[in-house]
Amino acid sequence: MTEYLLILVSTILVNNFVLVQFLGLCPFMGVSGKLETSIGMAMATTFVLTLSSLCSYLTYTYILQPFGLEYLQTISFILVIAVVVQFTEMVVHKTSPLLYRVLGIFLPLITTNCAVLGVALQNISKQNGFVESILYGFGAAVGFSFVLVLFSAMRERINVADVPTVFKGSAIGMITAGLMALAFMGFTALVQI
Amino acid sequence: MALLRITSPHTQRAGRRTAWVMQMVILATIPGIVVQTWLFGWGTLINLMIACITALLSEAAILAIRRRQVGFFLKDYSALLTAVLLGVALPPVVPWWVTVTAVAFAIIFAKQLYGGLGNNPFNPAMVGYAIVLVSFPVPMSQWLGVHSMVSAGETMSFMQSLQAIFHQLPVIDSYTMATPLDGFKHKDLLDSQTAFSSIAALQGPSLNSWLWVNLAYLVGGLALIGLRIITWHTPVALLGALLVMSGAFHLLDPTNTATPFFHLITGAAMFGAFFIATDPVSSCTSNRGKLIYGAGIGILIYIIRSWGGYPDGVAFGVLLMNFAAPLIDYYTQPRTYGHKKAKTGLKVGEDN
Amino acid sequence: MLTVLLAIGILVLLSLIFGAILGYANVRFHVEGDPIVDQIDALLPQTQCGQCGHPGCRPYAEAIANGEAINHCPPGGQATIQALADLLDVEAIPLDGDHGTETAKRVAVIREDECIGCTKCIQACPVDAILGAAKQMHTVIADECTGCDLCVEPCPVDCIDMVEVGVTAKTWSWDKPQGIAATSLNIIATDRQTEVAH
Amino acid sequence: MQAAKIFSFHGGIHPAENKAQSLQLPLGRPSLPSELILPLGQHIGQSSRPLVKVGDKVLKGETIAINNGFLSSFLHAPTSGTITAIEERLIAHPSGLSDLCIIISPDGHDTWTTLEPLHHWQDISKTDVLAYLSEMGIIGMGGAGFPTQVKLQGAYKNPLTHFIINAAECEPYITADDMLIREKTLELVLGIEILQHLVQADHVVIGIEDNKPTAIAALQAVLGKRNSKIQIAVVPTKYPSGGEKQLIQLLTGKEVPSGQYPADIGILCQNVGTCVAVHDAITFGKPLISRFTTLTGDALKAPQNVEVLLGTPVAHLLDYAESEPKKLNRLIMGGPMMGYTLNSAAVPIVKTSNCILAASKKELPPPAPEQACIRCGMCEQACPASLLPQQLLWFSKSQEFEKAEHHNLFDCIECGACSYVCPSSIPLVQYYRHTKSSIREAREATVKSDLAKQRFEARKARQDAEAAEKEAKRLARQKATPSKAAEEKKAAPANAAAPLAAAPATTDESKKLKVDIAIGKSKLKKLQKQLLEAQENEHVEEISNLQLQVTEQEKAVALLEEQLAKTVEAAPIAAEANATKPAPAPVNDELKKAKVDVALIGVKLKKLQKQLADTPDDQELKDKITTFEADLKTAQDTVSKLSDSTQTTMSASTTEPKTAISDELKKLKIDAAIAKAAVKKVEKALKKAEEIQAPEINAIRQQLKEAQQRADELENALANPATTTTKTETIAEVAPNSVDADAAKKRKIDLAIAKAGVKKAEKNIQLLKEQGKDESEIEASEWPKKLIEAQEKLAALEAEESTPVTTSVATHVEGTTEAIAKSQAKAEPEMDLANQIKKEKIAVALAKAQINKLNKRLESAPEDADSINQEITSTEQRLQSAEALLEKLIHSQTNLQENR
Repeated sequence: MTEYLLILVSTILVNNFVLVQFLGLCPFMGVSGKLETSIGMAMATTFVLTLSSLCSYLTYTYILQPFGLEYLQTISFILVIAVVVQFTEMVVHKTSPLLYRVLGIFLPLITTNCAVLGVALQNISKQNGFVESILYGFGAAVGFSFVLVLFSAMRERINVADVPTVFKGSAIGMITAGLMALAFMGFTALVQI
Repeated sequence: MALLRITSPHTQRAGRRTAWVMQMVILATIPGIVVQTWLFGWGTLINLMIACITALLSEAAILAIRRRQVGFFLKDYSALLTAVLLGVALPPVVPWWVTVTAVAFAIIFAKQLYGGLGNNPFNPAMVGYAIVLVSFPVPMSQWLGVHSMVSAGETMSFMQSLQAIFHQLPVIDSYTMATPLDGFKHKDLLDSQTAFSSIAALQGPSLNSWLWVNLAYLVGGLALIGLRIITWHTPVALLGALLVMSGAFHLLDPTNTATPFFHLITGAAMFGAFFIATDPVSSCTSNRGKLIYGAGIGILIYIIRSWGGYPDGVAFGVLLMNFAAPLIDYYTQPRTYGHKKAKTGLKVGEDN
Repeated sequence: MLTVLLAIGILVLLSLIFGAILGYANVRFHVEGDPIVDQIDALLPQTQCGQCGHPGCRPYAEAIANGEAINHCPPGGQATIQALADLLDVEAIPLDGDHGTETAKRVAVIREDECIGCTKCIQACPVDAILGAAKQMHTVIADECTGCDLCVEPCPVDCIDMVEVGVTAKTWSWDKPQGIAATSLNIIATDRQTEVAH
Repeated sequence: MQAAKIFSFHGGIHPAENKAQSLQLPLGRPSLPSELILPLGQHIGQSSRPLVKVGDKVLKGETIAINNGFLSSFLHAPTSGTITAIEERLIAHPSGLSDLCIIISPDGHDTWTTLEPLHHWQDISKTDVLAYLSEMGIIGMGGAGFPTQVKLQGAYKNPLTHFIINAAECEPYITADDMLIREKTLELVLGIEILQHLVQADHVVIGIEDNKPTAIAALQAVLGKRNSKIQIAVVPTKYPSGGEKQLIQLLTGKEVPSGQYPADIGILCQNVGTCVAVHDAITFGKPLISRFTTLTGDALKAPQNVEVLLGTPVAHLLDYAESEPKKLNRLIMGGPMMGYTLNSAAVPIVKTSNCILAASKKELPPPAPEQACIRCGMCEQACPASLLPQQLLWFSKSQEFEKAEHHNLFDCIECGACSYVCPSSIPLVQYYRHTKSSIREAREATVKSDLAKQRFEARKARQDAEAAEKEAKRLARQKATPSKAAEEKKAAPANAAAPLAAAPATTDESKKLKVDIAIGKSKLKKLQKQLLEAQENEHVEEISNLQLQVTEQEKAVALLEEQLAKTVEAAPIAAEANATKPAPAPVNDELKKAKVDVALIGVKLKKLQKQLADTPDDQELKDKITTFEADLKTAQDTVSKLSDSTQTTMSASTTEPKTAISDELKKLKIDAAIAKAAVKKVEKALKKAEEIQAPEINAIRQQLKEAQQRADELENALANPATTTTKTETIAEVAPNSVDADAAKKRKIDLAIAKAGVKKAEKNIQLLKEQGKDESEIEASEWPKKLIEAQEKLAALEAEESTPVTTSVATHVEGTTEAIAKSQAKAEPEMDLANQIKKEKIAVALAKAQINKLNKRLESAPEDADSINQEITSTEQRLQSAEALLEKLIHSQTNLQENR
């Protein structure tokens, strides 16, 4: 039990995918302009990341490993992720137009989120089990969502600030992300796994 | 008859301008500065001088580059305030370039790049502090000890301080010792009781010196509350959360944790609660928001002190909560007159 | 050789399975509609002036959805461009001068004693804001007029003026204050003018 | 009398009171100024409508403007004198803009008009009392100027728990209410009692700040003497406790829900000034013509309160209070917290002006430059509405309207407390005002663009439908042509074989004629099209040639139509003749034809109605529909009659068709629309006349009033669908007359405009001459042409004027004739005449056009001036003769109609 909790704390805070491992920076910078959209993105990512880490675990364990085709993991994970994302998008579009409106264009964007592939690959390299894989994916997603939402609320403030012209937009966003990463260094050595 | 045409109101409360607010906060740090100088020597004052000069120069330089009116913005005293807060937060004999780096980084990156006063999302002083803490951990951990405890048996003289800061005092090690928090952090496998009896930094004189420093900042902070420059919400929430956290864990595991009192009187607890966390620009807006914000810092301080990699967590706690402040603001709006409930979040179009 | 074949086989199999899933989902969960055109249309000012080169606002909305530049709408001006940029998540660009310039809000006014009642302006008006019958004097319903200029050209006697809507005590509003230390900011015009907010 | 419980509200500030200055001197009464300026919009809502004209003599208290709709108010003359102007003057408004004002020049006698107090207010109905208050021009004197009767009416929605009298007067400097309570304590209490009688609240509470001890004592004395149940609630001095919402919270602990009124939670608030005004109106019959105003500020040597007549210019009051122009730096109407600066001292005192603050620079120094917001939160502590002012500022600065609204920007009462405490001197209130108006503008723009979109789409749909219909018709015609031709061939010999006007022959003939007419018409159309094209391309010779052709073609068509009418007319006669014999066949034919007519008209009617649904404002369509409906009725009647006759072999009679009530109603609607249009037109004429200062302006105004009345009447009639048949009929009978009257009026206006036009043209020519331009230059300018045109028009109008009724009837009939011609409906006896009239009209129009054209030519080719001028004269002669003929024709037509 403690182990699972530690996985969560580790992925959310200490080894945060965005601010510590610097994965998934493109959607982090791209969709953090508005709070509403970032919340939508956060929800979509959480769902897809959890599901895809589960699916990639299954693919790896039950298809690749038995045939000794571990070296195909990257390409097959990409396949898995793409399918999960597409399928989720279609289902959500049909079943809940409201949710689809909230998630909107973010669902397909997740395909390009390297954190998703990163989680799948790290699950393999860390030799996580079934539950650990899901928790690891979920924790990573929560960590991503957490900083994304906070960052977007902050960016709304920065966007109306009197930032020098050359630093407007993404430049100041990167600086802010850097300062946030600095703040996250406070969690260093909090949990060792 | 040339009549002035402006919008209402046509009158303003006299005196309480932004510059005045900044001046008052600077003045309120004086008790703390005096105590620090008295206990740890002239280093603090020299640091302050270096910090102030660096701050003014870097602020002026950026303003000049941005072609703003340098005089107008320098007169708001905000750069000086950042310098003062950093000057007292850095160890007294830290080399001069550490101070300069910290202050310049704080002013340029944490403040002016965001557009100057009022626009910075992070507390500049804490950004400066964190950056040197992460970059130069060794000089940052060299706090002077009280003279009765260090091997030199005396405080540094003014000249010695100067030498230590600008050159390199060969015997500096004989004046320094770990802070109580540092000492407690590195007790390793000792239980609390043994640690308090065996580690030098956790002895009476060392603890007392930090008690004095914290009391001095408490006095300054209370003065600020009295002047209505800050409200009680943030400091009370911060100290309360620290108290509750440390109290709860001390009750659960008294052998390995320190008492709540220890947490409140060591490190930058009071300084952080009254001078850093209350920075209005980077903190929360509403009273409810301030309570959450303060409590968040308190909890983070305890977590980082107890389990993290750094002995004191004020800087990181403040930065992390700065990070969360805009979101907290969205969810802690006060209930407006004529509305049944307070509005939260951003749901546009919803009304009550 | 076998490994290669196996690898290819597994990949093909995976692809087939996933393709089947997606194909099924595409049929099973098919949804109609292209709401983006509606969203774009809602942002356009609906003057139906045709200055963008399209006969009306909706055609231009469709054109934007198909990739036309968003800066062809002078009546909407920079505000509309900004809104479109936000919606489509593209860079806000300045108004294209070829399609006209942004002007203050105007309405058409017919000089009624010169009107010969030819009904040409009535036919030109995209929003039916002109009243009148053949050989009868025409008049513009000012509340309905979008100020699109389309009636000016067809008038054979040039009796239509575009009149700027003036400010009265009822419609007047306070200006936006000049901002921080307005007097000291005059010299740094470049710093503020060139920036395009996001 | 017991002490009331006091609650408190969030925020608030304690600015320096500065109330003592203006209480040093007793109440002053300034002398009459040289002129009184009375803006028509002194209250919230529609501006009042002036009742007086320039030059009128008015007595003190006489109504000079009446309400203009529900949310509006009356205005009275504050003194006796002469109306010298009704014009735009600077008004007391933050924008410094002008608005329409009535200017009175006092005669110095101050003679009252006859006052009619409402003595038995306890006995008469409350509605009547409210109406009386409205006529007395009473509005809320606290600030917004909400018409009092409207507010009281609103209070009837819910049973009232509290009736609060606002005497808090929290703004610094202002002491007008304080002085009013001291001076008119009894009147105030009586006024409150009257209002309490009207609203019947559970509790009546006077809310007053504790910095007015003298006023409190005076009130207590009077209330004690009268053993009144009215409570006095003394609230601590804090700005803005005098704000309606804040005072309600102070006295009741309740909050007015956002977006609602106090009446919704059973509370009514009235200012003390309003209570006194109510008392004066009901007890003495005095309308609201004066008010208490504080004159204060360091720039005045004698700051004091004055009872001042409405309309007194501020400059007059400044003189009265001995202002020092050198010291005067800022002139504020209202208090220092919410008042607005004045551009000029020429603006008048209005019903809501409670203070004139003439401040020196030292007293109210200019604000420090704005600094960055440091989110210190002082504004939040001060905000009485518990808003987050600094957040609102950020959203306002970045134009994030949705977020600003989400943060309840519209609950801001603009009290200025946040700006007052802001350490960075940010003009927060101005940011909020700007953002609020931007949001409102954006909302309006959305509504407008939605409307435009709707209209555009409706138009497109209509055009598509029309195109589709045309296409369908074209196809149908293509199919029908061969069979029709065969039919024609068949008919031709029959025509030749039947020289007598036998019934079947008549039908055949009429058919043939119809075909001819159709062909002629299509030719005409083609020619007209060519003509139009030629006009566009400016082929001068072609135009005249084509015009000639068009006229000829028109004549031909008209001739054919005439014939047709005669033939059709002959048909019933024939039927009659045949009726004695058992001859069902011709009647059957007749019946068939009538039935076809019915069907045809019905289809057309449906189509038109559909069009009308698309464009409900199209007057032409409506006209057509009515005529069609009438035709349909006639045709149906004929059908029924004919079928009757076949059954009973009785002779068909030509009784006049009975018009259905629905038709009457429709007609009524049309009349109303016409009347409205007339009103609009007259208004426009009025404007124009005002522009050129024509002498007819007053006449036009009179007409406008009448036209408006007419329109109102008609609308009323329309609004009552439950009117009995007889009523509708009578109204319907009246309606055409009114249309005539309207038309006559219209003519008069046209005449006036034309006269003005002549005058203007003459003036301009004169001007050109004065400028030393020689004859040719003048000739080349547009003015001579315009002069001639205007003279022509004038002459024509004057000619028409002599027979205004006939012409109007003609216009009325014109639509009908046109429609009949188009629908090929059954001929009426006046068909002939109508056709002729139409023809003549066309001739007149053509002649006019030609004159225009010639004039243009004259302009472009001044060397041929002589010949062209000759042509012009001859054309003019032609025009005149045509007009004369037209007149005659119309006359005879009217006679005919009257005879029928």
